[in-house]
Amino acid sequence: MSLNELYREVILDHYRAPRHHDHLADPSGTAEGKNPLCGDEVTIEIALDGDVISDIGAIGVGCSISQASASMMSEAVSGKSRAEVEELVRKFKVMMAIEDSDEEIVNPDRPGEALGDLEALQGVRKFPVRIKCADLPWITLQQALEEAE
Amino acid sequence: MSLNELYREVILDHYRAPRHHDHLADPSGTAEGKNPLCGDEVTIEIALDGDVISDIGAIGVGCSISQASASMMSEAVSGKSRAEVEELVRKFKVMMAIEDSDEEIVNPDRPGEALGDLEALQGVRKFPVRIKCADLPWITLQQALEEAE
Amino acid sequence: MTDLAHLRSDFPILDQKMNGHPLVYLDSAATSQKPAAVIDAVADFYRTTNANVHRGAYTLSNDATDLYEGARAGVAAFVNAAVGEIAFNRGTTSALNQIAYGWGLYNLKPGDRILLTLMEHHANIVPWQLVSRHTGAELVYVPHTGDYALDLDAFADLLDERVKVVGITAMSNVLGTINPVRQIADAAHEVGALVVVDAAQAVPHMAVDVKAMDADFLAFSGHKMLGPTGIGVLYGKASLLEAMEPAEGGGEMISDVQLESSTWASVPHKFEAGTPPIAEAIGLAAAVDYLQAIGMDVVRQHEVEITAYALDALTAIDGLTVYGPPDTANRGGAVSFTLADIHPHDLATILDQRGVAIRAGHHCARPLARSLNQPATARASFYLYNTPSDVDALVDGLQESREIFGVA
Amino acid sequence: MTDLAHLRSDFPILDQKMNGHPLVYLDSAATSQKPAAVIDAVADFYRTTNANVHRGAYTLSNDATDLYEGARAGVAAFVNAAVGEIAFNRGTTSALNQIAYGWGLYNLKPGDRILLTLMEHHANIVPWQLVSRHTGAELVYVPHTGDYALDLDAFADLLDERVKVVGITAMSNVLGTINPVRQIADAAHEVGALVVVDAAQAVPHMAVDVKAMDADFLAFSGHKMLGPTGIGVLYGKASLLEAMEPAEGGGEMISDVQLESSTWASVPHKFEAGTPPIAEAIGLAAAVDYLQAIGMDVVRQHEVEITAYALDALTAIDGLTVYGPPDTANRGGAVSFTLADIHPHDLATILDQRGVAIRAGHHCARPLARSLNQPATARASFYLYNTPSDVDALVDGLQESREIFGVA
Ligand SMILES: Cc1ncc(COP(=O)(O)O)c(C=O)c1O
Ligand SMILES: Cc1ncc(COP(=O)(O)O)c(C=O)c1O
Repeated sequence: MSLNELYREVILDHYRAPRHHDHLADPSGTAEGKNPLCGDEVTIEIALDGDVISDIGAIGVGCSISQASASMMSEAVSGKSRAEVEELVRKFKVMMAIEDSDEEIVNPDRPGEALGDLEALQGVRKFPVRIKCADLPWITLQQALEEAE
Repeated sequence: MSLNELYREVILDHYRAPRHHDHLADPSGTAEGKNPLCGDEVTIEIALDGDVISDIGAIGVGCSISQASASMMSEAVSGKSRAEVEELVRKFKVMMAIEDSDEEIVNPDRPGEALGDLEALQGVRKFPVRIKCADLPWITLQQALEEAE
Repeated sequence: MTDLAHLRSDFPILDQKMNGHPLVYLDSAATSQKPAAVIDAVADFYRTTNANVHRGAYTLSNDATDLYEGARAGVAAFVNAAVGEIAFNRGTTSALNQIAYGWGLYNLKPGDRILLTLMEHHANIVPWQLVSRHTGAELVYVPHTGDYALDLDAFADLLDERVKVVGITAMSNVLGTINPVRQIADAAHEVGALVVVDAAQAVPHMAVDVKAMDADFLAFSGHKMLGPTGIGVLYGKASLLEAMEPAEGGGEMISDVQLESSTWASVPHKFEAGTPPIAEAIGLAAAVDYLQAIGMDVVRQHEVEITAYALDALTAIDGLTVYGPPDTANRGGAVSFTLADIHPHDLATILDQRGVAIRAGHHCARPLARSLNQPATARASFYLYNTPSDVDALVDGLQESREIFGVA
Repeated sequence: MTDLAHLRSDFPILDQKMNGHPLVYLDSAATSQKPAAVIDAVADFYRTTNANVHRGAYTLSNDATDLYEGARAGVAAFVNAAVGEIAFNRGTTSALNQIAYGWGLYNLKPGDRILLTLMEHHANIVPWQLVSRHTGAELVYVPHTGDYALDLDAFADLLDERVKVVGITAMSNVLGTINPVRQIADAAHEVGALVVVDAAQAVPHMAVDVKAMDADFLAFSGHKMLGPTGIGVLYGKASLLEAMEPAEGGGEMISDVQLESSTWASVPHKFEAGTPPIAEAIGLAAAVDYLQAIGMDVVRQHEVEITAYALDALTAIDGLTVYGPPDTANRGGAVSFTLADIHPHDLATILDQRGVAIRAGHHCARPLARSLNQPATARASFYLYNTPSDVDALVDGLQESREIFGVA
């Protein structure tokens, strides 16, 4: 469990300069997520064009992991369809060991292999206390999508 | 700690045939004592002639020790003055190891030596669980005397 | 007879002399003894993993939280509840007060009725009295029959739309009576009443399934089921817990605290204000594991057999009266009795001199004691570590009592 | 420096590696570690003397009752209370709820005010919010000054005849601030208000004398003062306890139970419904003995010194801000801080990798966190087993955090 694995440069970069950190003018769906025990908060706003996420706002306060996860997620889901996002969420949760996977999608040495930049978050998997930080924006995104239905 | 010391014949006799087990017509003082944990109950009624207990009623339900103690007490205090009763109560409590005694009044082998028939209760001293049973009527008597003031 | 005597050595306390005789512990209905596995689970937690739960951002606290939440999962499975339906607290009494204050205070009003049974323990009476003072709801009691069963006809008569809640003990701590909780629940639900089950005696001694019972709320204590003191369990149906207000406020049960008001954490945390009994929950989980390794059916079977043996031996004593159902199919292992005119306290003292521990008194059920016309009874109660020779020691002591008191 | 390092070996948990480093436990404000004397007192009770209290008519129960009541006497003496003024319960939270429901529910009405401080723990806020919902009484808060002391001018302004109760923490679990409770009490009593003291942090760390404080009610927890989880203490002045209604109802707290209503046992038993946390009370008494053998003045002196050492070292770190009084005379050993823009959770994780356990968050005091404009802070808190090298390990970890996060 090395701290370098957790605090990758890309994570710190997203923490310092979060992407899509603005409110949308007219969101199709909004959800607020919060972790009452550590105080992390994330608001996710999405604009849908058909069933594609055409724009997203990811605003919050909290630790580097929750905020970087929100920022990286906002980039990863922009322009994706609901189905693609669902697949991404699933892969993310498998990477974080939040969900088990039946299929052979996971390379045990690189559980985030299929996730592009998001792979940087795979180090969190080794820090059980922090997994819920990384997960918070994703749960919130799912709620925002539900709300937009 | 022999049970024979506890259940002396005189105690069982008082239990089976309690003395002064009747209510008074016109008591000067009345008090009800109860031990909520074991359910023992005693009512003490006294009639005072000047400061002498001219008549007493000791009515109750409960274990042999509480009821025999009430019955024996009723005999011991009849016709006694307040001061004499107070002295008796004190001696009783010393015998039962409820109160310490400064004086050398106590013969360690016979702590109840000075108490006449009441000495039969000294076996209770060895059964800490039961001391409060023996004490109940005496506390109640003190309350009845206070009420009569 | 189902022989569990080999388990006795798991209970360190049993290996002692009491007043010169081997200790014969017959007061498990008041509190049970603890196997080494439970004592060690508590001590090991303090020695290796102690930290506050749900709060820390460090490994030790995370480990403590895992153990604590693992205990919740174990206890939930034991009574067939979902994990979120189980909240830890101080004991049955505390859990029943939580229901009275959290549900009752907000939902009862004048004209409403709280239907209890005359065989309830004070823990399922007094909280309702307190809440009735605040709400104006009225208390009504179901009597029992001559053979110590709940009077189901009287229950049917008393049950109407005014009844908002039915409080019932699954197993009486005095009579031993096992009540038909499912049948009561079905009837209560028909008039829209909730059912609050006091399972303090049932959970330790028989398999309890909250779903099969269809209990709305259910409470039990750790210390009566081989677990530590200071821990109890509140079960509530998820939908009820979610709708219900917490009784106690404080840390860990909130989502947010503003100056004027607060919002609550999700269930079951909403019902666990402040630092919970952490080591105690872990100890209780060890007790559950211990009981499950034996099997609750075996525990019950052993108790049926030893109770039958005791009932036979006791009723053979001249002048002895048992208060409780004679048929072991309908009863647990708490056997209350009187012997001629010897006061129960005197029986207890005489038995104590022989190392036999029984209880004497009203057993925290004065309304029942009054209905029996017995302000005090003696009670022997059994658990898995008791053997037929314990019963023999009891009977011998009762015979001596007869001699001392000269009972013909 | 007052050296208590020789005591470390009394605490089995400290002798372990955490993430490859010796465990440095700096979260005693959340819960303390336990000396072997306490762990053994609990285990020994279960091994030798376990029985229910106040009920049995046999030697074992009598012995258990003596230990339990002896624990009460020990705890009472520790805070200079009379034995009858001490009731055991689950913890500070539970004790404060007992006061809110037992005293507040019966004595507050619309127009009345409950005066709290902005630095209260949720345990001394949320119960009053719940009771204010039932009674219509209003909550008002005293702010703190720029140097983290209670704002006594604001307090004086807010205190008038409408105030019926003042809730105040004797020592803040976030700021460390020690409040002038006696002064507050004198002023409160002048307008006829009662004072409820949250002593969860004070009793473990300094000599507390309820008489000298003139507290009307006072609450503390066993687990923060070397004792077991699952046990807390409610102190109340005898006259108040006697006049007060019990919050919880059940067995052992009654004098008689009739069908409609009940009468209560004498104090303090009136406030101990059901089976109490027996082993926990006995464990707490062992903790009190342990602390008294050291001497609370020595405990406090050691903490003043180690806190001074920590404050010096922490404030020397670039970008680090401490929230709390700088002068150790006015504060305890809870030190909250932030470091540049590194989130406290990240600090906690980095420290955890070095075996250093600190807490991060709102510390169950959100109104305070909001007033500080810091939704989360990091907190290191000390107790008698901490040494200067523990502080050094903390500082090293914070320096590494600065490097990882590239803080200039
Ligand atoms: C100041 C203060 N009050 C109250 C509490 C609550 O104590 P407990 O969680 O033991 O009930 C705490 C500890 O968390 C505290 O620090
Ligand atoms: C049937 C019943 N209900 C409730 C209780 C109260 O349990 P506790 O004292 O653990 O709160 C008891 C035990 O005394 C009991 O036997």
